[in-house]
Amino acid sequence: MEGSEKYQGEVPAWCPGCGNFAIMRAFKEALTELAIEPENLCIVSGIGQAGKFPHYIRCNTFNGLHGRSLPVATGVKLANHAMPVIAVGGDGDMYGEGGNHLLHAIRRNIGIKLFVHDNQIYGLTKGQASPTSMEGMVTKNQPFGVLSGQFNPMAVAVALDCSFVARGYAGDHDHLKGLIKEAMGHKGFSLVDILQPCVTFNKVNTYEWYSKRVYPVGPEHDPESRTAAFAKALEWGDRIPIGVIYRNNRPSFEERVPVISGSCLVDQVLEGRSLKDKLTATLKEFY
Amino acid sequence: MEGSEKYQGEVPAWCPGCGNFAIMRAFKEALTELAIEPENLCIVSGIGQAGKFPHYIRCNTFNGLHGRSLPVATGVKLANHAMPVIAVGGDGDMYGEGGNHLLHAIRRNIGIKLFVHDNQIYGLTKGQASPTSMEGMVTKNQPFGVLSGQFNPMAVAVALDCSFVARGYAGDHDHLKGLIKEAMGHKGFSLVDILQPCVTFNKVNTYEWYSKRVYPVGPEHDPESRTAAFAKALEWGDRIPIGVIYRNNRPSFEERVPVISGSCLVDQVLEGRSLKDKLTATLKEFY
Amino acid sequence: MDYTIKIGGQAGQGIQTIGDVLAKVFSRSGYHVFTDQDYESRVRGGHNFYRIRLSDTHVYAPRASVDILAAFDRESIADYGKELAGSGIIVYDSSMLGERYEGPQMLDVPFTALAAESGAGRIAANTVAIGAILGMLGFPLEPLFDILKDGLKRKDNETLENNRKAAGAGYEYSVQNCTRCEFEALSAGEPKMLVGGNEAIGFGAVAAGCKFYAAYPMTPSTGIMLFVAGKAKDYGIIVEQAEDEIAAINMALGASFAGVPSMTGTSGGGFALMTEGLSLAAMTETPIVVALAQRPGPATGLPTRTEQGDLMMVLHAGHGEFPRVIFAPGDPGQAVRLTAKAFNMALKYQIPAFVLTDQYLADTRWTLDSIQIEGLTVPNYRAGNERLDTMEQYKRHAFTPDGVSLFGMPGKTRHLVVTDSDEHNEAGHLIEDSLTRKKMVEKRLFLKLEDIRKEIGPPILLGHGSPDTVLISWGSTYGVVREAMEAMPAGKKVAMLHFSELYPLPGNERLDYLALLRGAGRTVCVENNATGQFAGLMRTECGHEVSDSVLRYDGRPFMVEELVEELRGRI
Amino acid sequence: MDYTIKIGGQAGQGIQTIGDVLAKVFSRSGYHVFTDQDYESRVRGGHNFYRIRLSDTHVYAPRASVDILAAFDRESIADYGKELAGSGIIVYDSSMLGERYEGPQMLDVPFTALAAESGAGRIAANTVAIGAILGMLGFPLEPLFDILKDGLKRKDNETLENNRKAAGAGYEYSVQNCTRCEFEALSAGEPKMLVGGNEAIGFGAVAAGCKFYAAYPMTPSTGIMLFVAGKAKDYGIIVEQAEDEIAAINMALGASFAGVPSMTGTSGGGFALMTEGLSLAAMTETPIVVALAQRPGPATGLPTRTEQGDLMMVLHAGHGEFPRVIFAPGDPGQAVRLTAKAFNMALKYQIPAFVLTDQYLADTRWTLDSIQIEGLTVPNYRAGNERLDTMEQYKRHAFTPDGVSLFGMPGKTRHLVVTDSDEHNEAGHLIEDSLTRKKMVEKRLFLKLEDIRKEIGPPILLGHGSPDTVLISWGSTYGVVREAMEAMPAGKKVAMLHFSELYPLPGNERLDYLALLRGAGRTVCVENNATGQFAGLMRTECGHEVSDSVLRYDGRPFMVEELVEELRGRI
Ligand SMILES: Cc1ncc(C[n+]2csc(CCOP(=O)(O)OP(=O)(O)O)c2C)c(N)n1
Ligand SMILES: Cc1ncc(C[n+]2csc(CCOP(=O)(O)OP(=O)(O)O)c2C)c(N)n1
Ligand code: SF4
Ligand code: SF4
Ligand SMILES: [Mg+2]
Ligand SMILES: [Mg+2]
Repeated sequence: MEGSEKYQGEVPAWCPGCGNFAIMRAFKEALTELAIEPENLCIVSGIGQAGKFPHYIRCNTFNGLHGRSLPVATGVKLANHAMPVIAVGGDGDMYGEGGNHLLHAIRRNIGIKLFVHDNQIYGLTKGQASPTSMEGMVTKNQPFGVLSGQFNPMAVAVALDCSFVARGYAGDHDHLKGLIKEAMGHKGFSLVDILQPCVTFNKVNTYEWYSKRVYPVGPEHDPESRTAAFAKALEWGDRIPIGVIYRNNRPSFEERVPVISGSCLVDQVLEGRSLKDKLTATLKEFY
Repeated sequence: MEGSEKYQGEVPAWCPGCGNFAIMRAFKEALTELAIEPENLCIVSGIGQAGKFPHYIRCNTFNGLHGRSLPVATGVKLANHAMPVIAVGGDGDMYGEGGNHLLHAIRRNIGIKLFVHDNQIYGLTKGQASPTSMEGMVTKNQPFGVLSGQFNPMAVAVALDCSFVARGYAGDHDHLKGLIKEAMGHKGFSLVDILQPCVTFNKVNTYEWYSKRVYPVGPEHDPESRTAAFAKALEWGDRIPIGVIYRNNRPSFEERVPVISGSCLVDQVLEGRSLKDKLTATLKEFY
Repeated sequence: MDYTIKIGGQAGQGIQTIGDVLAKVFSRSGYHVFTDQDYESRVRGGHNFYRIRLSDTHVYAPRASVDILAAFDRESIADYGKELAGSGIIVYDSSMLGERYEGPQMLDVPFTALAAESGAGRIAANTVAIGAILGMLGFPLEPLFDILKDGLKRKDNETLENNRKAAGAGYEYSVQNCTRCEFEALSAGEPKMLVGGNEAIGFGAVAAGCKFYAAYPMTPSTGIMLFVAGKAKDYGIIVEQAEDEIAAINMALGASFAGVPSMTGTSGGGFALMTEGLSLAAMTETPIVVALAQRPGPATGLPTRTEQGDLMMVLHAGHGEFPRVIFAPGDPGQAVRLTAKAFNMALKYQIPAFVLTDQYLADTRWTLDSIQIEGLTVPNYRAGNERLDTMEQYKRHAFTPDGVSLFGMPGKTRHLVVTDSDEHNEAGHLIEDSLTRKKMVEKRLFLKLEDIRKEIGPPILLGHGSPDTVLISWGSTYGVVREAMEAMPAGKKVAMLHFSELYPLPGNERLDYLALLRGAGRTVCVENNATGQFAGLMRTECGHEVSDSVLRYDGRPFMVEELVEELRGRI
Repeated sequence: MDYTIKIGGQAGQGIQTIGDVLAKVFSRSGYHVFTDQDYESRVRGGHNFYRIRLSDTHVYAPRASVDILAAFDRESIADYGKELAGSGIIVYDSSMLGERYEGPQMLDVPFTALAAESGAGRIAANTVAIGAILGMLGFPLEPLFDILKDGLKRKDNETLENNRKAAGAGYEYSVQNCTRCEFEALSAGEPKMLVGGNEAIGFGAVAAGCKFYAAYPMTPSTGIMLFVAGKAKDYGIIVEQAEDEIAAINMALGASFAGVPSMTGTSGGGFALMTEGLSLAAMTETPIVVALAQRPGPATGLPTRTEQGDLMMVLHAGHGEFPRVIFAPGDPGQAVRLTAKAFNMALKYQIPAFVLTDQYLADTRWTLDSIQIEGLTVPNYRAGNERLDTMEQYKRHAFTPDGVSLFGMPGKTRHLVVTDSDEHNEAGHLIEDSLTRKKMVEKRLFLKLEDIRKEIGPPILLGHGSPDTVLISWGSTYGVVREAMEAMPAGKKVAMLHFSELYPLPGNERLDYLALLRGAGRTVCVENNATGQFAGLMRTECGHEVSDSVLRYDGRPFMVEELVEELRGRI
């Protein structure tokens, strides 16, 4: 797409055919259409194939630890809430190692846009099961097949009253681009779980497998109804809904922190006289 | 109750009037009625007022780290699945520090019975907000009031297809005792969130506050329906349901691990000849 | 004049409030005050004490010998009675304890009855007790009235008046009945500040410009967060209680990356969880200050007790090799200064900096004459957009002669700010080649360390000019070692070296302490741990082998008398 | 005879399979083989190599000089061409690389075309390449056919036959066309085992009776979990992939508490997350074995490269003070033995024990003549119910002369097994008093450490009997230092000390290495890190100051030639 060249980053180290390429393309186009300049955008990521994402998109980047992108992104957002902050990671990153942060980022409703590249496998570490791997999937590390229930990020997010909950699919470019734009436009915490074929390690959930099953939720679905959303979120199997599952209007965390109601924290540097006067007053309290 | 003296442990260090005493009494009575002998029971706990619980009940005890009782309990259960294993902790312990383990213990459906003493506050560290503290609650550490959404353990557990999800109330002895027994009898992972007044630090959610609101779910509620359970789980405010919110029959983790289908891991010690023969065979694979 | 007042009772009886009020009376009256606390890991019950030492000259540590024991439970009398000085008095309320004690040292004051009579109700029994103690000491009551007024600000005049009456009643009662009380209150100086260890760290942070504090509650560090939270509005600071310690340090790193000075605080167990994040700070060269208040481990250990057991952990925490700075203040004054300095070092060198204390120091309060604000404020090391925007290109991790790259703020310049937990090139993008790797190690580690070393202040040297014996202390043992040194027999040539800036160890340029140590026949390291961790650090870092260690590892701090005795046997 | 074959190409091209098959051909043929690998943190593409050294005598390390370079991409030729020995040959397929290279050292073999012709399809190009390499060496093809047969077990005879043809075609082609090939295959001994670093740890664990392995995948440790998972069914072991490393160590502790020998494995970053759990192991005296495969840090660092940068972290990880044992094997044989010994130490003393390796060792494969099973099995230290049931009372943490209390299994006796992360009494219940605290510290730390020390084996001493120069190595540098030492000029009196049981440092009873070090004019410590961590450990623990360090910290292992050169300059 014209205009998207400015997001051109490093050369991706993904496998040829990896679903991440499609996601990246949709992403760049969405950014282009939203007219977000690279230098005004910050992407925080974890470790995994998906975690390399911000290196391949020109933007401010904090590529942190496996599983820890949400707290870092929270810090960034609180320090400079005028800047769009995106978190990107894999299913292992966000639902495995980083599961606790997901719960609490949603509770805060901090205005981070989270995109999970959900390939239902640990890609970078070469094919172990992830929380979203389907029951029974056999890997070298799960010789008896996956015994745990499959993690359902949509249902959990709805249960947490997450303010924007959606599922995309790497194989449906236009739909995905639309979702990304919608998520970016939403105030508060947004979770977009993106089904992403891993052509190397996930031989179950392939392009073909997904393509046969995914369908866009239609207008009959009311994403503002929490119970309807929950029912929709439970769909998985022969038919897998993509689109906005749930949405609400909870005030965002950054709106609610009184300290930054006037201006961004990073712009509130106290120096010289004003700092000294305050300190002198504080010292009095010690008497 | 007669027979419950054998569970008499150390002298509790809780505040007089603390809801934990009521929970303990219900607990001992439930154990008595279930005829579980102290030496056949193992309780794993974290750190907090609730974490001290197993010291006050005679039983095998692993009082571990803040937030980490579920993984410890998982290890215990996998090593000796014939032994009833209980995990106990506070709302901070289980939903804050330990949130990730809760997600994944539920996914595994490991046969641990989890009792959360939910006082909606950090008791032992003297009154900071917990994940279940209600929005707006002011504490020394939350001078602007709690800004995050209240964690709803019932809804999240239903979203995770937890195999037994219930809420109890320290102030309703018979009901609570019944729930504990039911949870203990359930195969698979059981979560019982117990509303527990903290008379010292939580001045909002008091005995009076809870007593006015709680009501036992009636027979009209179908705990086997996941969507009905979700709707019930969302109730909080003027009316708070107690009782079994959700229940299913997922096979437990320990049933599904082939290695222990015959006998407990702890009884499968390989020694002498049989070990040596196996090792010799394995060595051949290196050629 | 050097009196110790010990207030003993159960948690929930309000002995901390009594102690705080009394200490404030004394500090406002211009005395030198030192307080410490001992409590169990529970909220009600158990057995606690609050100890106040007051004097007309400097005091730096607790003494075991008690002059006034205020007993709010029987255990206090049973456990602490033996600590009573020859002229000491035990004050208590026989109706409260359900027992009358006989003996010349016992003063039975009906706290509860007098409170009820005063009109303030039984709840004012503690106020009666405070009045009674002041009466025993022969102190004026006015400072107390002022404090009661401050404390009751929002309450009505009647309550205040009743409380005054209660205090007065206790005062009168003891003045009349304590015939053996022979304390004399020497005249004192100007009002002094009374500052606790945690408050001091909090103040140092605020003064240094801390804008973001994320932490998870953990005794004994929670007080730092509470202090900063109390100042959040006034100074414009975000204080966020994270879901766990891992989140806490990562949030602080995110905020720091975005451009604001950030901090976290915890105790050993919480810090153990942060160590991966510490390594992240190092790799991304993101400044961070970590306050670590030690308590006895391993694991949960003794949550409300004290130990200096985590020095080695802090020194080596985090995988991989990277520089760090560790400060361990010996008193609240040092805590203020070194916390601010920690911010300075962290921001200037883009490294993690530690303030290492312990429960003992965190829960002590000391009088200070003043705190100099000037030395505390920290320059703005961030590269503003004006500066960056004029540059043709910007690389977050550019190689420079001193290893420090310009710290750009994302979203505040036309350039991109890119960093990575993987090994990266100057631009912050991940690399695999060995050459870049090597240069980056040298940049982060060797180049910076050289300059950092130069900024480390020398140890504090006190005592004899050319000593035979040098006592070595670090962190919170400063006060007790100082008092013990001063109490050594006159003929002995004893000095002490206190290390509060302890990693990297200071050079010998400003104070040739190595020569001093070599010159002394005996060097004794006093540590509140079992393995002599600082002695080990000295051995590794400067090759000095201490001749002797005095170690305490039962979760309690050293007492002056105990240390004096211990040292007398060895010197 | 000492040849090095290097196979270079992109991830996904199958160079690892080629290397594995070739190595197996050689080891089965009775040669001594050493392989190592170099790869990027990606799944496809990038630039990797697999290196095989084979010889008729022992080989312990990689040599940079290459005899046969099999190039599957152009970078291989560009990057490794310069490493080619004088008589070396580069074998490649010009159609695959899209380029023909001229020169006497180039051998263009049409891998793909020959594969297509063979009937096995283009997919068999790698088989052709293997055949070609064997042809260049003048090796027989039969061992390869056996291996192909094993590998294709479940496939049909036709595929096997086609693959044989493919290999044969490559073989013939190079025999005919490689006129400059003058390798000579000396006759070798009996078939040997070929064992990798991770497999060796896995085997040692299984042999020691490991019943529970919980971990979270992390390069370069994942191979251990995969090995054990592969044996789970046969040996009755539960292998659980935890949700994170914190869960992993806590699960292992739970299983261990319940009575089964347990283990976890990870790399530096994952271990950082486990450190709180480590401290828990110590406080509850729950045995655990932790395998830590190091990679370059800080933070994510270089995930697929090597470094010995985490020794100090492992030594001091976890808050509070407690004993631990650290073993750092130098080769797979040591890895087997020391992993089993780690179980023995952990279970006997109820402490955490470490097996510390790194990516280099994890990804190397070595030939071994045999593995003695006898020394590996570990006695059952758990107190069975028969024994406990006859006791009147049982206390999990009872004080004993050697600090070790009976390890009862919960649910397996009429007694209760109680433990606590808080400081506790003998019965395992939490306490607050100082006396019990002190005794417990002494029990856990001092008493045990004394016996533990006695079990630590001496370093391996090789080389000259009364050396002028002693080379010091630890962990994975064993092999390269050994080869370098053997290559030192004849006149020099050089010895080497290899430490694989390194904490606590061995005593001097069995081998007076301190005297040896003191006697030598020069002691040189060779480490794969930037700060000389083991040299620091020696300074702290036994006061020996090494005179020189050779450090490499670019994420790559030492090469024999490089180290020889480096040492020549210093000796
Ligand atoms: C603390 C820690 N544990 C483990 C790892 C190793 N690791 C790197 S990526 C990864 C999982 C990758 O899976 P996922 O998050 O789903 O990302 P993907 O590669 O599939 O995109 C793991 C376990 C790590 N880097 N850090
Ligand atoms: C890793 C770690 N972080 C923090 C603490 C301090 N801590 C002890 S109990 C507790 C919270 C208590 O709240 P909750 O879990 O709700 O239990 P309660 O006391 O209310 O029963 C905290 C934060 C700790 N022990 N360990
Ligand atoms: S391994 Fe899978 S997820 Fe990773 S780059 Fe390759 S195809 Fe994509
Ligand atoms: S603080 Fe609250 S929860 Fe803790 S013991 Fe007291 S009343 Fe119970
Ligand atoms: Mg994935
Ligand atoms: Mg609580």
